[in-house]
Amino acid sequence: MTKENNLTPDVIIKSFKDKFKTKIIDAQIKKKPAGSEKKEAIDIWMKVDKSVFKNVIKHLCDLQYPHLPVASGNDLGKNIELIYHFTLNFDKRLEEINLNISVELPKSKPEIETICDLIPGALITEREKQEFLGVKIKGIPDDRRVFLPDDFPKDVYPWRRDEKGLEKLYKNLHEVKK
Amino acid sequence: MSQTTKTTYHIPIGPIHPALKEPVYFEFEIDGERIVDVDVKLGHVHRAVEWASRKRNPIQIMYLAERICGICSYCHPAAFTLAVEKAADIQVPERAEYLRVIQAEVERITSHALWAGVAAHEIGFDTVLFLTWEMREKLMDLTEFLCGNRVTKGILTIGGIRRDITSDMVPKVTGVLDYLKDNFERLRKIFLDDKTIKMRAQGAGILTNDNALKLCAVGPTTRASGVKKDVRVGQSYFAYGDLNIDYVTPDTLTGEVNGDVYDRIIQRLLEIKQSIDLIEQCLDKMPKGDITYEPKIAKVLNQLKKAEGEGVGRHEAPRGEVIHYVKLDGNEAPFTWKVRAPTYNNILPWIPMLKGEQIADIPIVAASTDPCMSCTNRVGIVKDGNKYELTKEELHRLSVEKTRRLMR
Amino acid sequence: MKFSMLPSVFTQMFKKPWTNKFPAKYAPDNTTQFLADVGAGKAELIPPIETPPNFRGKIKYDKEKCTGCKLCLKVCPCEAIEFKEKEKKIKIYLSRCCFCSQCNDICPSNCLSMSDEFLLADIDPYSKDLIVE
Amino acid sequence: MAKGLTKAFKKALWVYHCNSGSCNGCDIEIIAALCPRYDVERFGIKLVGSPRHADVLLVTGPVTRQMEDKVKRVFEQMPDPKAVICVGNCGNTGDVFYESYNLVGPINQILPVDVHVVGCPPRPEAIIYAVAKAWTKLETLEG
Repeated sequence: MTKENNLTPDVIIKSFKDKFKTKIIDAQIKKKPAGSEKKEAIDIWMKVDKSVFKNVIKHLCDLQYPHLPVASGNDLGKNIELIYHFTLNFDKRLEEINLNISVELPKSKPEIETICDLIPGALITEREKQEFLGVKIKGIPDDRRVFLPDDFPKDVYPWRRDEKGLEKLYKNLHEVKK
Repeated sequence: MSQTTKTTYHIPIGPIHPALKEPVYFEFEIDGERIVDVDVKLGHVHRAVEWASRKRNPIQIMYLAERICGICSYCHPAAFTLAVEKAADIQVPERAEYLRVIQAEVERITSHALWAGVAAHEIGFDTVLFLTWEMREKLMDLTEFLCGNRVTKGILTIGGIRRDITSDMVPKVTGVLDYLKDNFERLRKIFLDDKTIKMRAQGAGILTNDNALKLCAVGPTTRASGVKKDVRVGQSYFAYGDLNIDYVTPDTLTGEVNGDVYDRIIQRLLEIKQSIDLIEQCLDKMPKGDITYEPKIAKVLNQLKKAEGEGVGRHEAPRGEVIHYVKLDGNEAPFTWKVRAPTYNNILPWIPMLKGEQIADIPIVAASTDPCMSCTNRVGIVKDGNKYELTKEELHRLSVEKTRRLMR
Repeated sequence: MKFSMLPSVFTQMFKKPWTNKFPAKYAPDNTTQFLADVGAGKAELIPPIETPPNFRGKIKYDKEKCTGCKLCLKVCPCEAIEFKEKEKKIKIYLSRCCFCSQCNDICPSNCLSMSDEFLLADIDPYSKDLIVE
Repeated sequence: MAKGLTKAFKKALWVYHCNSGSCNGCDIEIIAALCPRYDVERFGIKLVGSPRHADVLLVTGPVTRQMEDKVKRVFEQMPDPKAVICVGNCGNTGDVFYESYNLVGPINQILPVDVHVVGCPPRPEAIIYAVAKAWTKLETLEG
């Protein structure tokens, strides 16, 4: 893994922009000061087109091997948005950068390639997306369920907004009042 | 010519556990005493927290977040408030930032003291369990004095903190810190100079630096393998930007890092020392000022109802980095709330750690990553047809027996 | 050295045990009898470890000051507060409450406060003395 | 439990702790009750490793769907004069997790619970007070 030393937010965005040109839909930098000396925490929010997602991650790994804590997803009605949260420069004091790459998948065919070959640590969060949001991850090494019980109905995805299958499972523990 | 076919046995462990651990289900492939393969099945504690948050406003979610994990009950609301404050762009007064750091560090010491007791119990030293938990009782009294409840602190609110540490409360805090400092030496001697713990811990459950990076391990587990990854140092949140804090890895004490259980013990003891020093820095650098940006909760709720945006909150919990993602879209409940507890990322490193270890080492290696849900109790060994179960007592006795054997 | 624990064993021998012997030193033979005596004042209960100031225990509800504004219902994370329509007052189920004291902070006429009584256990979770009227 | 319990039964209650999906705040308080400061061992209460030797089952947590049959199995494996104490509001009424698709209800719908300990988490002394209440209940059954 190459150890790029002076990774600042603008260097990162420029290196992505000139490699993928229009495929990076938009990128913004947010800064939030904290503490009495008002040092800033840096967030980069980047929207990426689905087709070029795999080599964006490959490019990121060559830039600097990132730490991927989690990928979160939300259901925007027409399509499902997956947000991969990376952090760079995590071993330099006060220079850690949160890089959040979000990619939108059509709800009719929510599919995306796996990144387990580049970052093996992504297996659990990808399995979780598969069972909670119904996103098909192509090429995932092991696609069993992580958190839901085995007798959970097959095509019910709890995080989707328009989910009907949950009503019969739903239980309000206060009903037993009297 | 009886050609013995080499078969591996299949051991299911869990999920019910008599001691304090949460239910998780291990499946081990073992060959003789050696573990060949590990498979972990989670989800026994899945209480649908994210799904339940869709009908609640952020103040209610704060208390849902607090009960995700009982031991580190401060880290989830901390990451949640950071995410909401980034999404709704709320500025927190400085005194509240310092108070938040003090609460985070008190919780870290309490959690590490708990872990030290449990790890010693796993190896068979019950007196050390009582000794570390006696130290922990002093910390629980301090938490109760500062927050009103021993375990669920309920002290964080969006945009600040609910209880102040006034000048007449400070002597009690420094009293407990002094008690910790002169007990720290006793703890260090017990854990690090003891011949038996060295035999059991050194060389057991090794997580190489490369594996820790590749599997994105977090917290003391990855720092014990030499990876410099600590949210408090890397990013400036709460008041960590103003304090002088640096990465802590085992080589600061022993000069070399080999990522085994012994290094994780060193790592956590060094972090207790670092937390004590951080609390003292905060106590004398604390600026004056109010402790929340808006005392009236009703007004906070109205402002959050109108806020829009998304934010990522990251906080360094005792077990690793907690990350919350919140998306607010202008109605009462947040649109999305994603929680990621540190143990998610420490599940995969178990596999390289446990491969090649003996059955008797399972408790100590699994407990060394201080998982928020680890378990071993009954090991059911299916051997040539008849299934007999090793109860927790026998598994524990196996582990203690191994210690005795090594002691001779 | 071989017997490194001996000094601390000896110091430990002459120290008073740290246990706080709440209700009684050993289990009474007849607990109902013992509790009856304590009630009658004949026997003496060893108190639990005293709680610090503003400890979050059982909720105290001051019925007169309550104006029925239902703000506490909005902020209670466990739906432990039930609103009685006809008399415009609230009813708190202690077996649902998570003792977070958010209702104390949000109440405009601050009729809710937290006592430091925590010995709450009963046969039925919805029994009379676990509901604060 | 039928009548005719011997007087000595309640003197040495062996306890088995079962975590059915709790956030382990209550579990820590149970272990804290066993530690030297509260020391329930002076009442003869000991944590045992298997339900087969236990008299009292300490259950914590709102029972998740996967744990329901396992909690029932543990309850059935306990020898007969047994009691169940539910520690913490999660088990009594699922305090903060009261609506969810993966929880199967407060524990008194799954097991016959004798004493409910209120608190989130209850202090170790509250657990000792609940054990005292369990004694009074057991005494009514003494022959």
